[in-house]
Amino acid sequence: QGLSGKVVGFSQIGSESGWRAAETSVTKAEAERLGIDLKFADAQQKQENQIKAIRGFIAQGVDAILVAPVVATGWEEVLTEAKEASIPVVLLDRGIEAPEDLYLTSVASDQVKEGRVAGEWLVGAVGDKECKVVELQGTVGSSPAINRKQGFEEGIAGAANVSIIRSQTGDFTRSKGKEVMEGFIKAEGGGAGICAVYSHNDDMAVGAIQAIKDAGLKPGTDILVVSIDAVPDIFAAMVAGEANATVELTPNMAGPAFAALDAYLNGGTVPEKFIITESKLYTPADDPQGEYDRRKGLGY
Amino acid sequence: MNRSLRPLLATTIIFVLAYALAVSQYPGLLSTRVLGNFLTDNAFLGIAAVGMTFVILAGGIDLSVGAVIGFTTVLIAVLVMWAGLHPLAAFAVALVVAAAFGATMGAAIAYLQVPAFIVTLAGMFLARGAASVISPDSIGIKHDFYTAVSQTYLLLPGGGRITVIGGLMVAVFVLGALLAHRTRFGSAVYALGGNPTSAALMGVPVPRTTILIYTLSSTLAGLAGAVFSLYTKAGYSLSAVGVELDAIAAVVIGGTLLTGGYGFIAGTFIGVLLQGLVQTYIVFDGSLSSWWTKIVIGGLLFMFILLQRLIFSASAPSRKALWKA
Amino acid sequence: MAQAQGAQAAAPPLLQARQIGKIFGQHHALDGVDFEARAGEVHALLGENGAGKSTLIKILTGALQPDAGEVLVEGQPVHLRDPQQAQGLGIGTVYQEVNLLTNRSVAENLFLGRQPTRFGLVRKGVIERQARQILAAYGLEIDVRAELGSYSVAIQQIVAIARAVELSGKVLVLDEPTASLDRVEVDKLFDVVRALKARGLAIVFITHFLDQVFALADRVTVLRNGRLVGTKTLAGLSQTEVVRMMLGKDLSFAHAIGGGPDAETGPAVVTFDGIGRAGKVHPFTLTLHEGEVVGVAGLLGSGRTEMARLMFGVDLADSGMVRMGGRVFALRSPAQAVAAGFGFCPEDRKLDGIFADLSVRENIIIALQARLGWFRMLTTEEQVDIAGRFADALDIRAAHHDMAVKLLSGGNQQKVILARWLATDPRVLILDEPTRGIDVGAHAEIVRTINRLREDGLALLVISSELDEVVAYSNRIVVMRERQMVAELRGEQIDPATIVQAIAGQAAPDQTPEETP
Amino acid sequence: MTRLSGIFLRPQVAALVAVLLMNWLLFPDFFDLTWRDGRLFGSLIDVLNRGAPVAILAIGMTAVIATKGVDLSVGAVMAIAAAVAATLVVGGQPAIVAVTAALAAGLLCGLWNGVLVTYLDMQPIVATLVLMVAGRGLAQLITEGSIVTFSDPVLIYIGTGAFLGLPMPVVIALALLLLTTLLVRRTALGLMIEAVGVNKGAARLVGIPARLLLIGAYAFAGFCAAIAGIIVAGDIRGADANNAGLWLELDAILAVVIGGTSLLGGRFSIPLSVLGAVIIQAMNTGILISGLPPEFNLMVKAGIIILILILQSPLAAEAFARRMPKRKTAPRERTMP
Ligand SMILES: Nc1ncnc2c1ncn2[C@@H]1O[C@H](COP(=O)(O)OP(=O)(O)OP(=O)(O)O)[C@@H](O)[C@H]1O
Ligand SMILES: Nc1ncnc2c1ncn2[C@@H]1O[C@H](COP(=O)(O)OP(=O)(O)OP(=O)(O)O)[C@@H](O)[C@H]1O
Ligand SMILES: [Mg+2]
Ligand SMILES: [Mg+2]
Repeated sequence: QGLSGKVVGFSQIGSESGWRAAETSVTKAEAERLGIDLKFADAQQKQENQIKAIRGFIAQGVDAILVAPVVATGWEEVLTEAKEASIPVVLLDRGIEAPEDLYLTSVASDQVKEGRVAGEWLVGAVGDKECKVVELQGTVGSSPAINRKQGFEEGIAGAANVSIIRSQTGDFTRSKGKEVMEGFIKAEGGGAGICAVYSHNDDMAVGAIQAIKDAGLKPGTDILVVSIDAVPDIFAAMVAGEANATVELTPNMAGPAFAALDAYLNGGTVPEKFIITESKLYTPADDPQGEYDRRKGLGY
Repeated sequence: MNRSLRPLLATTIIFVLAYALAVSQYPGLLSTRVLGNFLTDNAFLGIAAVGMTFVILAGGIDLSVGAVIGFTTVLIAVLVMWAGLHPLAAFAVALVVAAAFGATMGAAIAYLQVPAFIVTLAGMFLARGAASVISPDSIGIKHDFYTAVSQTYLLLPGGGRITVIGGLMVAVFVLGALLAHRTRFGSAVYALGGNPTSAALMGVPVPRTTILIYTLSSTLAGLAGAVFSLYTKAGYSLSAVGVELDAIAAVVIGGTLLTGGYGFIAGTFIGVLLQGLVQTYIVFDGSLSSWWTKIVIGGLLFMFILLQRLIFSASAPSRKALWKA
Repeated sequence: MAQAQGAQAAAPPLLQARQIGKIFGQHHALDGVDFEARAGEVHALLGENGAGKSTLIKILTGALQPDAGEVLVEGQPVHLRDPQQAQGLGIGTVYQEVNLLTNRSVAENLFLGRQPTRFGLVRKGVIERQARQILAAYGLEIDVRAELGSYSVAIQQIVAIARAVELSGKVLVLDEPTASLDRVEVDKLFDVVRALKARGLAIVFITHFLDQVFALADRVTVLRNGRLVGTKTLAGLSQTEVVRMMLGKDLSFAHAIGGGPDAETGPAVVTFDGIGRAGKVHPFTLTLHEGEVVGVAGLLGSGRTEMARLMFGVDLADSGMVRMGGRVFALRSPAQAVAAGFGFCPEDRKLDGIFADLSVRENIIIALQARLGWFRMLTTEEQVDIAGRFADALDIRAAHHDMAVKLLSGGNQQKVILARWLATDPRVLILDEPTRGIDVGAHAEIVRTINRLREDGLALLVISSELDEVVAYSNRIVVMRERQMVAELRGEQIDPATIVQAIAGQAAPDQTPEETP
Repeated sequence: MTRLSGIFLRPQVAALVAVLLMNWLLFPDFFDLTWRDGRLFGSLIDVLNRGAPVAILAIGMTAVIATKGVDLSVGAVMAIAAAVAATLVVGGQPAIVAVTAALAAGLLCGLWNGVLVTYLDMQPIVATLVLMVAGRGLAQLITEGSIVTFSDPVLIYIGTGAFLGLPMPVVIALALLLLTTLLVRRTALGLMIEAVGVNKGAARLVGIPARLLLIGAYAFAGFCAAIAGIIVAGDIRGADANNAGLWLELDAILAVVIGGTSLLGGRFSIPLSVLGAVIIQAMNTGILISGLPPEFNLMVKAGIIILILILQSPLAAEAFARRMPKRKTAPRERTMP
């Protein structure tokens, strides 16, 4: 009878971005479809709130727990408690540093790979032309920022003609992305020296595209734009020819998670430890208008 | 009854009422497990809030505590994992660093006469920045001492646990209450919050007390950082963001006047518990969207303060006229 | 007193100032001042408002650092960094304006900084017991655990004195300690001071009440404009001579406050009809006439201030109406009162009166500006003109009118508040203790001003604890007792003796107050 | 005359000059201005443009701080205003309706704060903390957590357009600065606000409508926040309820303090607060173009703030006065901030 009637607690990080909101709404929709009683707790970006939430779920005796961990460390103790209470835990969208037996499975993307895919696309796109890249980092210290930076650097490591000349944080937001890009363009002689911008998420890329336009340049042509997440607005930009590539981070982490839980709770099947979602590359060749329409309703 | 005790009473009544209401809705909230979690989960907040209470009692404010907590966790993680120090030694180093940091801020406030709000805001940037310079990435701490601490607890009937850090928080509150209410330093703190000019004329060493207050606050924030690192077994530059606001809210809900001079350490304790209750209640409810969570937290904060004011003014002081000629 | 002096001539003074200079901005607040206080003497420090008395005291007790000169304790030069150090040397001080902590208990105020401890913990029981004992000596039986702020200014003043006395092993410094005290308390204070003197302490005493000086002091030192005029033994000195030292001239009308005026008063301006507030003031009815001064007498805490606050709409009356020029209305706010042509000098200058950080000029024009409304702003020229006019009229001593009012001496601040209301050209002026802390010259000046205002046709209500003064200008006197208007005296009845009787409630005055429901 | 020349001796001006020079050292083209497509371009213009929202917030914040209050909610109010404007235009309303509604929302938020502070007698920090927490939730409620993107030309013009060669945000900030400065200095409003800030009780006693002014100050701060919110939304062509104005209240308070207005209320200067906002933005831009790794951003910012504060502290003022003995400043009484 599937997961119908089961109580599942979901500790979400917060609602800091459109992507996060989409993940939340997809998870809620999935739960509703499966007849799950989903207990949702927003941690307002704080790990301590997530730990409190998990403890709260344990105290309520839920059947399973989903956690989108805000940071990789610090979960051992509370997950041990969950384990002692025989509540399976599934991690969403990032991994953690903890013994693997503390959670059932982790449904996540490979953030380093996302960066690498972006980097490799850029290397391919510029061929052997000299290409100076500016990078818009995510929030300093956040794991996607660290991993996507690392991945991208790996991706361009082989190409001596591609190099990062400037890197600043845009805090994953549109307005900071725009502001930082503005600064980059000024600092690099009006943008003439910049061949591409790599942004750790689409929101900052959308901001950067506006900055490029304001400076009288053509995003997508004068300056290539590559970013990660695949939110609707970046596809809108692709339709307009202003963005060149994005790597998908699917908001549907809950689908595989619920499937794994179903198999485990109803059949005792222990799922794979790491369910890696696909890091699919989208370019203007991939029907951006269709992708835009498909995603628009997901709560981004 | 002493008139200054009234806000404390008001807060206590509100907490009891709120808890009873919450339990009537979710009986699961009434368990030693939940109560034990209140202590453990809010230990770092409570410890930092004790320091904040002193600062606010003296009419100041300390916006740097969250950042100092974050910095301390990173420092401890680095000392333990990279330098191979024993955690206790690392704690000692961290406390000394935090104390020096607080003393510097206090000195700037006392001698440069820059408002505390701004000095500690700069302190917040500095501590947060220093943490991310040391290591932007989170560092897991693996050490026998950490494991041992997390496995030490007092089991309550019903499965609840009084953990080391939960106990530590209670101890800090008790010591803090003694310090505030029963020592000369405590009197000086209240004096500063009441009227700094009078305090100075009455012989309170204002600069020294100011420095000590911020030293105490930062040291306790450092201790809260140590507790946080025990709690999460990690050091992370972005941990405990915004804790200063939670601490201020706890202090104010606890009946301490932000303008200084009035309040109790015990009130802050209840303020912390009340905030923990709100969090737990929201988790038990489990139906609030991200935005409603924020609205409800804000709304409850408003309600608590409003209720407290109402109870407080309902028993408003009648001026005593006992002058016998 | 003579015998005390002979004995000490040899020993160095307990507290001494040599060639003290203090400059604020360009203003020489003190210039080459010598001062000494010997064991077993009460040394009065006199001078006009702004003469530099408080500044000298602050320097002597470490609250301010001198720009020149030195302070000596028992003949040894000391550098006093802060009041704490002075306290440690046995110098106890009551500064002008009560400087205690209203948020702490009476007991704690008495013992702050020197609480007895055990294992580092303050012994509250001991403190409270001792506090009760200490205050009993002043005839004060109050709950010492209650907040100091819950008591009247008078009680706070006594606590401040008691604290200073406890702290003073050698020297007790009192800067206008009697400003808000009644005769009874003043007598008690004097008993205490005499006892201390007998124990060989040196007492420095500042006041503007010359009779108190003559009752208590052995020597006087007079300052004028920051300079030393001289130090003299009081014995053989006359009041006129002291006043001449202070002012540099004779007081022309020689403190000549005779009986009250008996001029006919004009038509009624305003009637407070059955105004009252439960728990504060019993309903009372009072009519003020043009060209009339109504004095209000009563003991401390008899409800005079609260009556005035009701009359100005500061506190809301829960009964009664105001009748004015055919209109009947309830006062809802001071703004309304100001619009109706009232003015009000509050009793607590520091708390309710002064805008400490604003300039003297702004402090003077602010009430007028409020009355004109925000849109019609007084130009700078107008402001300068108005401030100048009223500052001159009241002889406000300020280096310039753009300086922050908090930098003025206490008496001058009081005058600024008075000037503020005169500038609004009010019809009804309510003055609550307008002469508190004001020097003799200015005192006479204010009494004259009150008389002149009356002649100009204003209706005035003046609350004052100084009976001589009330008698000097009142056409009528109402007496308050226990928050109730108990008597109304006029004509022949206006003399101190009758008033004292009415206050004490002994002989029932033949004239009852206007009926109160 | 003396006032005018006095302005140039202010530590704020010195600080701004120092920060700008530093930027110039980091980036020699910093002062270059070019004219293109009917508007000015250059880093200096960027500084003004990016600084405009905080400057506008600072204008409102100055009024609140002058009354001895503080408003922590302005960042959240920005998000609310942005959300209201964006959802309305996306819903098909004309821009004028959207802008009016957004401004009204800001005003309403400010009124709410004002009522809490005056009638419920709550302390400003907590009273506005309520809206700081709940307000962002409200904004997200309006947008349902997503970034509401729009293409309304009027809103976009407000955020990115140019008028007389200057970016619209700069024009709006300047206009607001001019209007409010005139309003408070050409009427008695300024003096009354200062009186309320210095001594609320006494202000009431002299007949100043203290409560009205207090509520007015908070309402004005809310209004300013709404303007800033609309600008920010117009700038990125979307309302980002999650991030619009996040932590900007701290920048605004900082700007006011750098501008020399005391957090204890009383004397205030709106132009200097705006100058403070420009200093902060110049500093941010400097960090951006410095090429330093972003890990150092906060430390650099802290360092510069500390430097400015030391420059402005009474201690430095005394030292300065001793150097220029013409007009000595009186030593302040020691008070705890
Ligand atoms: N901090 C200060 N800055 C500038 N001027 C000051 C300051 N303190 C005092 N003054 C000035 O010094 C002079 C002496 O003031 P002081 O308070 O000593 O007078 P006083 O003799 O005590 O007067 P009163 O009888 O009114 O109390 C006054 O003119 C006053 O304005
Ligand atoms: N500042 C104060 N703090 C506490 N109680 C006060 C204060 N002022 C007045 N009271 C109390 O209110 C009552 C009426 O006092 P009120 O001040 O009206 O009397 P008053 O006759 O004006 O005396 P005073 O000369 O002291 O002002 C008294 O019981 C008094 O104790
Ligand atoms: Mg004096
Ligand atoms: Mg009185």
